[in-house]
Amino acid sequence: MTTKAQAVKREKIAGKAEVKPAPEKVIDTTRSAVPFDTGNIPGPKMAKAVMPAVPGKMLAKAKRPLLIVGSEVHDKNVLARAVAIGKTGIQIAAVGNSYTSLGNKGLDVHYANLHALASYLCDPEWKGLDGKGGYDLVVFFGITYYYASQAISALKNFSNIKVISIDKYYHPNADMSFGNLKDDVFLAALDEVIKELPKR
Amino acid sequence: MTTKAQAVKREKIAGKAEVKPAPEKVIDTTRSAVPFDTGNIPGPKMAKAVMPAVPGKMLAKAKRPLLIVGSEVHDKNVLARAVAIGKTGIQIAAVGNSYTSLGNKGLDVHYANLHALASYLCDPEWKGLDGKGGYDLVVFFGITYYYASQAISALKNFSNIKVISIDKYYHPNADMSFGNLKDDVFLAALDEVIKELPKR
Amino acid sequence: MIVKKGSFVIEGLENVQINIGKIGAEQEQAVEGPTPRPEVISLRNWDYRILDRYNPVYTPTSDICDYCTYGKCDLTGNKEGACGIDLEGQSARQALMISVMGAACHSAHGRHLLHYLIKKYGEDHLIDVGPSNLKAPLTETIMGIQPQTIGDFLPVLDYIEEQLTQLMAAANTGQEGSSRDFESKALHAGMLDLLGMEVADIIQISCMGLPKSDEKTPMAEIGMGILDPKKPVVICVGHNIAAPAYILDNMDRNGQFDKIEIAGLCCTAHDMTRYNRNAKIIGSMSKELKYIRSGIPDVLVTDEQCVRADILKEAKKLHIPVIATNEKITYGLPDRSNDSVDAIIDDLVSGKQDGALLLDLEKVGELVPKLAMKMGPIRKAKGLTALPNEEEFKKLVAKCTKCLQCTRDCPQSLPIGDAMAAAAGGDLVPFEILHDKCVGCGRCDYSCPVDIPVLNVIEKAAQRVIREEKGKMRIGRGQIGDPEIREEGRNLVLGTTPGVLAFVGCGNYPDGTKDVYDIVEEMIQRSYIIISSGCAAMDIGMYKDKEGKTLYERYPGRFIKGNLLNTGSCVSNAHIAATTIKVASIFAGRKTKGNWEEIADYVLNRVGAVGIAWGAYSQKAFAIATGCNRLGIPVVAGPHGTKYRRAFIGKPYRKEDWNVLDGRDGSVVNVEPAPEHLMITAETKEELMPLLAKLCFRPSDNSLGRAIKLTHYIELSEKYLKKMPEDWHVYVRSEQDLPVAKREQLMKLLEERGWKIDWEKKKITEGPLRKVDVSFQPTNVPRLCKEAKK
Amino acid sequence: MIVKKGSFVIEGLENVQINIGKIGAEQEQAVEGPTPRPEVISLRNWDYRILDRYNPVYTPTSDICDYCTYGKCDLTGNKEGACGIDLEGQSARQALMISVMGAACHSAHGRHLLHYLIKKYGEDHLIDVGPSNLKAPLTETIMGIQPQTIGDFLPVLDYIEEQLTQLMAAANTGQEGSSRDFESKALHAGMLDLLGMEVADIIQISCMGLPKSDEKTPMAEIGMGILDPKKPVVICVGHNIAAPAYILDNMDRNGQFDKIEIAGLCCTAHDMTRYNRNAKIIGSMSKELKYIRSGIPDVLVTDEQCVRADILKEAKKLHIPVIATNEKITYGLPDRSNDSVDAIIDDLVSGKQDGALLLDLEKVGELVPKLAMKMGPIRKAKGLTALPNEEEFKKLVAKCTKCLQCTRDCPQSLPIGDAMAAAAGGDLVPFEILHDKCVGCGRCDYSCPVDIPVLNVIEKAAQRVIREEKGKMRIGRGQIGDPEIREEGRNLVLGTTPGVLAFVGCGNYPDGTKDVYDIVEEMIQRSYIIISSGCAAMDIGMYKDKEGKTLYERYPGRFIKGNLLNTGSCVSNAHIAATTIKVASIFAGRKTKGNWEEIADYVLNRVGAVGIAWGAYSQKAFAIATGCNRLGIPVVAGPHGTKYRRAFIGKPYRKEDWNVLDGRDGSVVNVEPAPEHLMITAETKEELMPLLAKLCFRPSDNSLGRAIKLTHYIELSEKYLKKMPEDWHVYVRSEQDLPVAKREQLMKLLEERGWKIDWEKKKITEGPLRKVDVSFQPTNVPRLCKEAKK
Ligand code: SF4
Ligand code: SF4
Ligand code: SF4
Ligand code: SF4
Ligand code: SF4
Ligand code: SF4
Ligand code: SF4
Ligand code: SF4
Repeated sequence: MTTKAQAVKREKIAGKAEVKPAPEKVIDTTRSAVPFDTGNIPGPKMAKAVMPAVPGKMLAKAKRPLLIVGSEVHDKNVLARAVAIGKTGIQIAAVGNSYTSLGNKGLDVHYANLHALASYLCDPEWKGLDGKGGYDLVVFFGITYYYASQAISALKNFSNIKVISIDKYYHPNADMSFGNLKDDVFLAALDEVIKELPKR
Repeated sequence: MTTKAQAVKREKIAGKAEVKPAPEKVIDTTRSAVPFDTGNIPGPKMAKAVMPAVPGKMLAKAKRPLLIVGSEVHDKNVLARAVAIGKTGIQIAAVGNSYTSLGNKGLDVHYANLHALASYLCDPEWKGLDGKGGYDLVVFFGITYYYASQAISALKNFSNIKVISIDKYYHPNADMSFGNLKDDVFLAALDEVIKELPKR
Repeated sequence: MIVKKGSFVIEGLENVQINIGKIGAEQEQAVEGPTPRPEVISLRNWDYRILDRYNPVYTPTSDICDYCTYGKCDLTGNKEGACGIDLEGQSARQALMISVMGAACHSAHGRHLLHYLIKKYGEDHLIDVGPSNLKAPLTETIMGIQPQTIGDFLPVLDYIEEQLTQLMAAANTGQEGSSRDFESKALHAGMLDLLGMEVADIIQISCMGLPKSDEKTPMAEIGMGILDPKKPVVICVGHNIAAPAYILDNMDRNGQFDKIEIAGLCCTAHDMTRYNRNAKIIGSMSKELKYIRSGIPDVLVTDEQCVRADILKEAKKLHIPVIATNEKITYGLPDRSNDSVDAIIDDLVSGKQDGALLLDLEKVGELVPKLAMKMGPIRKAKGLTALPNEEEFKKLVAKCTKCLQCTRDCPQSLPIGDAMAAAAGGDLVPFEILHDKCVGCGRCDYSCPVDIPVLNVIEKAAQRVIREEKGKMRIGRGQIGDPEIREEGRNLVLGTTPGVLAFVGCGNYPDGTKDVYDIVEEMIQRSYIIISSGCAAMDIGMYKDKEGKTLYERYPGRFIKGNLLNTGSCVSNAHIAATTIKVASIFAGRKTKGNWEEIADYVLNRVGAVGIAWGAYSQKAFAIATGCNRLGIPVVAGPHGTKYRRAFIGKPYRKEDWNVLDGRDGSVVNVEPAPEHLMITAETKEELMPLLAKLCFRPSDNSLGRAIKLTHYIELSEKYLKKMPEDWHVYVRSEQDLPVAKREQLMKLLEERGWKIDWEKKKITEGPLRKVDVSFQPTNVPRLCKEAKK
Repeated sequence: MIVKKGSFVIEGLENVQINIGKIGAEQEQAVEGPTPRPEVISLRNWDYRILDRYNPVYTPTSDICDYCTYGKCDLTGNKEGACGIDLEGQSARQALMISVMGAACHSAHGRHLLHYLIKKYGEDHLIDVGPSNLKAPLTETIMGIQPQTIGDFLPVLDYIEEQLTQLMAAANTGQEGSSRDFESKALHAGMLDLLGMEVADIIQISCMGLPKSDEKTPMAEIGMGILDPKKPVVICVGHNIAAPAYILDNMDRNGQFDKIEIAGLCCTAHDMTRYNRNAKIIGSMSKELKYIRSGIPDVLVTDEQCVRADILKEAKKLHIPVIATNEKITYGLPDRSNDSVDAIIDDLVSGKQDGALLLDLEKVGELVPKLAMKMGPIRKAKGLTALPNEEEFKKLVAKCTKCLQCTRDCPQSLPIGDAMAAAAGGDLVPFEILHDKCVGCGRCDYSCPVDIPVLNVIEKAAQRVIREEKGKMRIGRGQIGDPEIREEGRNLVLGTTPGVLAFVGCGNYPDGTKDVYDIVEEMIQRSYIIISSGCAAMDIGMYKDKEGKTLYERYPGRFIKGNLLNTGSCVSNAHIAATTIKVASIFAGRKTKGNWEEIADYVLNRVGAVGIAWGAYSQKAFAIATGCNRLGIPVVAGPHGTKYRRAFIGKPYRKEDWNVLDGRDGSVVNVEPAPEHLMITAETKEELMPLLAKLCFRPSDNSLGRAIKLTHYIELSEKYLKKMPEDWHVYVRSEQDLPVAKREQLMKLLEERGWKIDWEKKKITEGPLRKVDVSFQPTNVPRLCKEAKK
């Protein structure tokens, strides 16, 4: 999985396979903070590259955060982290085909179409996926790069919601993002995000 | 002159006025390396922000460098630096109305229209302002910001010539540039560039 | 004296011109609706109805505007630029521009064809599209006229061009300021696009003997592996049949079909096979660079649209002469239209010139086969190809540093480095998979810091699968004839055919061409009617089942459930949209002439048709989609579709958005969100399929229809997303709407949701949004209500 | 029986229509050149001749393309995108798009006017433009016809719209691949733009009583200080006279000119004053936001073009109702065209609605004065304005942190922070200077982190100068009549009038509006003919000399050296270009009809005319410039012009580029680079002036002309750049070409350059590029040479 991993998009998680532990080395998620797709330069405002603790703390502090996860989540290692975040009680929007991996795991997970979701998120009247109220923070990973980038572009320009990418690609349209990460660093970064979250 | 200084564009240098000496403080010309005009984001390739010694050394090393100076050079302090560089024997293209200040100073200075000059510089057959051969390095300052930016855009995309901005604005289309500088830092930076040049 | 159409002047009365025309006939053509020849503003009320429910969603690719010299203006966060436009306005303006460009493309194509066909066949050449009274549904609905001859389309094109100029003008700096009105204008452009396509296809069908609503057109061969590369090979690239027709005629006359291989790339391929059964199809636009690099073509003929900009440059490297035949694409080539064929051939064969612009199509017809016969042997002898040989290949793949640069430049972010590594280890499968997903754009070639010609390496590695790339496509049939509509219309409107799915557009798929095959196979087995056109129609024919049969061979081509229809090239798209008009007219007796709003309202509320442009890349595809939207047809694009920057997405949670009127009395009725969106994207095919099923619901569906649609919606969601849809219940009005097999189970679920069930009577007593009402007449247009009419 | 033009049908012969038209007349209109109604490709050879010498220079604003969903593609360093286009191609494609947009704007404007005028005056309304036989020079040259009635322009607009659609199509992804051919197409669009403008202005002149080639039109008042703000104020914004004409007529009928102030902003202002002398002019587009914010307007009427996108939003804040009268700009306003005037007024006065879309122009005429009479007192009573009062002002300027953010967002990078500081210290002068340089775009308002409404502060600070802003402009005259050409043509062609300088375009000046005044004053004193139109024509009239006189008051308006002409609004630009055709036709007897290449060749080589678009911002200005370029007229823009991204710049050092043919025998002659560029920019006015003088040289100049042109070139360079030009000598062919006063001195300089001088005879014996040859016939078109004709 050195790339966007189309090959594994539809792989289902093999429940029994072992989840890779986070490597022990010190990581820096602010390097290579250039749009993963070379031409994806939106304008003067581009995401601040952050270390994992930042989104972790913001998630922990947010009143009503939403984790959005997409069709690149099926890799067992990545999925395990998504589940771990979900287990802390954070609501998940499973976009694309990610529900096939995220469903039936006891999470607060809702299928959503990302494009429609972006539209709803821009509507201050929207009451959320469960009708219980809007979101103040959106965090995402595991979504087809350009697709995520376009959806976030709507939020960036037409909403007041903070958007943080914890994906392995630098996402210029988010408010904060990791740089482009190697797989092992990516997993380690997710683990560091998880560390900041309150246990449930 | 805290801004682009339209106000002084046409001021002629008052020969007798004293030229400000460079301040003694340590300067960093790589800060605020964002396009001065907010919307001036050209694409993924943007100038590397450099300290003054870099262009200085490159100028000193270049086989046939060209200094391009424009209509914002008339401030006596800025002009003094342009003259100092010119005195080291580097050829100057006086674009816009800058010849009014740069002429008659014993420099190797030629009037040129910047737009035409950009076009000629993209032509590998061009023999230079004096017919003695093409240039391998172009360094500039004192040109209306957006005008310079557009001209350099031609060089960036359609020529192989290295382009360095030593202006007080960050120029994304150059290969290297200073960040956006305050006036005193700007003058000090020019002085540091000059330090690297061989005396004549 | 037989008076014929035409003009003449009476001697001595030089100022008097007598035109014999259809003045009488025109009187029969009473306009039936309020908006014949709608101006920019005429259908704005309808547009507002759409836009109020299906809100434009903007996903800018750039936060900066550089339209004028005040700029570049930073509009981040919806700030205003120097002209006062904000990012929303600018995004809507871009939507307008893209629609106008697309519409201009098809209309300019139609204009070119019409000039040429009138010159050849005369203005009075009759329209003949097959067994239909409603010959030109879009023309009737928009223009309010019923064209009889190809000359009748002249004012239609004049109208389109006038309107497009008005719209283009509105996009200038300092013009329209409202994003809503930019969208209304974009919808206008989309409608004009449908009209332009209809003109283009009807005239070529009528004059050039293309199939006329023929459900049983023969199969054409398709694929990169179908040609005999030992023969001289002529490849035509583009969309406009005019030039290839001359070549085909010439080859026919000279009996050269066994001597020369002739095939098309992109839509020209469609029309070549429609015109002459001996033509073959290489594939969609994605194959252009790949096929040229293979070195197989000996002559390239270009016309217009979807022709790569670097064709001349690429062809030149392999000494393949390029004959440009249309003034829209001239490549800087010398205009040889007035030179002798032999002189041109000499210059091309000798390599003195790389190609020629030849606007005299008769000469094109004469020259191309001749040139191919000369070039073929020369090029084959030299073995010209861009692909590396085995040894070079090994060296190249070994060079790769896995730097990811190519992946970052690749539109599909393909894992090229991994495939290089695998190939270095002798495993070519990753490259074979990559070949299917690769759109052949060539950007990777520019990326590689160690100068690996990446695309060539991919193609070399995929030779095994390429040789097997031999499919079949049912040749484009043209329109759906009135009789077929008459037969199927009721099923469609009542919902007993679950829906019409139109697979259209280009090959910029998110995950390879096979997706389209997989989706079509799934949906056709579920009895959806599948219509197709353009590159999508080609890609559907590229794959085979275990028995070696393509979908076209497995499923018949009638407009009836479980059939697979190919209308033809991109301009044949018009017929798909027009089919919904036919349903409204033939099945429901709606008046068409000049009656766009009523027709579109009918389609939106009653015709369960959905367009799928899974790989849409072009401005044209966007214009078509926008035109379909104005006609009330929802469209889904693949994830790349977000880069069109505007979608029309409904908000099911806003109840008030889903009020319609009951045409019987004008009363306001709250209905389910159906169709939920007008233009939206999905990330993967698994997400797409249940979405399609959902978008087929319409407020007018009866119980049987609802039950069928629900079945598929639920099953597809469970199959591909592993879940029951969260909103299936909104489409239920009574227990009759529940699929019989699952009725009990579903009623339990409804009870859990708080619905009241009378378990004895097996009846839902409380819960649904509204009751079943078989004669409900949903409409969004107040004036169409009986009450209002008084 | 008097047979009139028209159509009728004979009873019982319903299929026969008899048209009485100009069939006879048409026979007189023999096409004289090879390219009537040129298609996209027809003038490509001419374009190539231009492009080979004046190479397109691209200065991209973005290295990325996002035209289609394959993108965004990074094209940095001229890489190819996924469709095969490289950055050069993409830049050229943008040039095409900009030209097409501009041309569409003017043509759509013309179409709107023609519809309206034909409805009002009939197709047979005769063209009347003043004392000219050559009534429509561009129409003749391009279409090959001589229009007599306004209806004759119908096919002209059809032609333009058809061609624009073809060009727009060519800009799609997958179409044209050659940057050179994109430019040829852009030049075609530019030509169509000139044609569209001519149609628009001729029909309004002919039908609406605008001045007809009148050198002595009266003066109109201009400026932000001219209106009496105590009266109700109606302000019309845009370009299209149709709606304002109704308002003016209505006010005329009701004798309201002393009760209501009515004035225009942007080109509508030009045409309002041309239509009715009671109308006044506020100024160019730059004044829109400023004037609205002042709160003075009580009603705003918009039509089309150069209307800020935020007008409704801004007006709403100050309770100024907006009446939109054109379907191109509808602002999302409710369409009230079918409602009663009183009902609409009620809704607007009560504030129930912010504005209305009113496409029924008679209603506009009735409504607007009534509305103004109602709104005026209400609004004045409330003292509505956006400007801060004294106290607020002080607080605001004190808040500024000098953060520079506003400067970085300002198109002119104005030193706002400094002015704030000065104002805080009581010095308003920096703000007064700033007001002149500020284009009133409002971007600074969005920038300020401490929420200072920057533009309002500027305007408040500049109240003193604004009150004094009262200039005069000579009302637009329309065409230059044939008699004037007959008189002046020779001077122009021989060079004894140093040149025609056409000041056109918009107000995006690099350093304030006064530049234009300064430049015009300098050049008119040097006997150049100054023609003007559009916003530039307004800005020229805004400044006064010490005696309080504007340039229009100081200099007469005839087409003769040292005169200052205003043709009128933007569409009157056409007449400036057309003037060069008139020179070719009337003075030199060149055939015009369908003869573009020969005419353009004549202009390029012989007519010393230069366009100056010092503040050009719009797509229209670019299209006009590109059209002028195709006609052989060089254009210079201000530094913002580099953001158009393409220029046509000559390379004087490439000798071979400056070969022309001698029409007498077809021999190749190497000439001086004249004109040196076709489209270029300058950084400041000091750089501009000598450049203008230089660009007036033509290969055909005789000695007297050369001497005059050299005088100005040298003097201007010495005056403004403090140097002798480095290339003055290339324009010298003999000592006769040297200005008498400086002859000796210049000969010495030539000697220093290595020229041989016979000092006794005071003759140059060696040095010049070529000898004097009074009957030299420079041409770039081989077929125009006598030799070739054989
Ligand atoms: S069109 Fe408007 S937003 Fe775009 S560059 Fe021009 S002024 Fe700025
Ligand atoms: S040619 Fe294929 S692999 Fe290369 S960048 Fe394009 S899509 Fe990707
Ligand atoms: S760019 Fe070249 S070296 Fe880098 S991964 Fe791709 S093929 Fe390998
Ligand atoms: S479907 Fe798309 S790529 Fe194919 S021919 Fe049509 S527009 Fe071109
Ligand atoms: S038009 Fe070409 S360069 Fe532009 S985005 Fe599309 S593929 Fe890329
Ligand atoms: S309104 Fe004036 S000062 Fe403000 S940004 Fe625009 S031009 Fe600059
Ligand atoms: S942005 Fe505001 S605070 Fe900053 S310099 Fe401008 S006016 Fe002053
Ligand atoms: S000159 Fe420019 S700003 Fe003025 S009206 Fe014409 S196009 Fe608009």
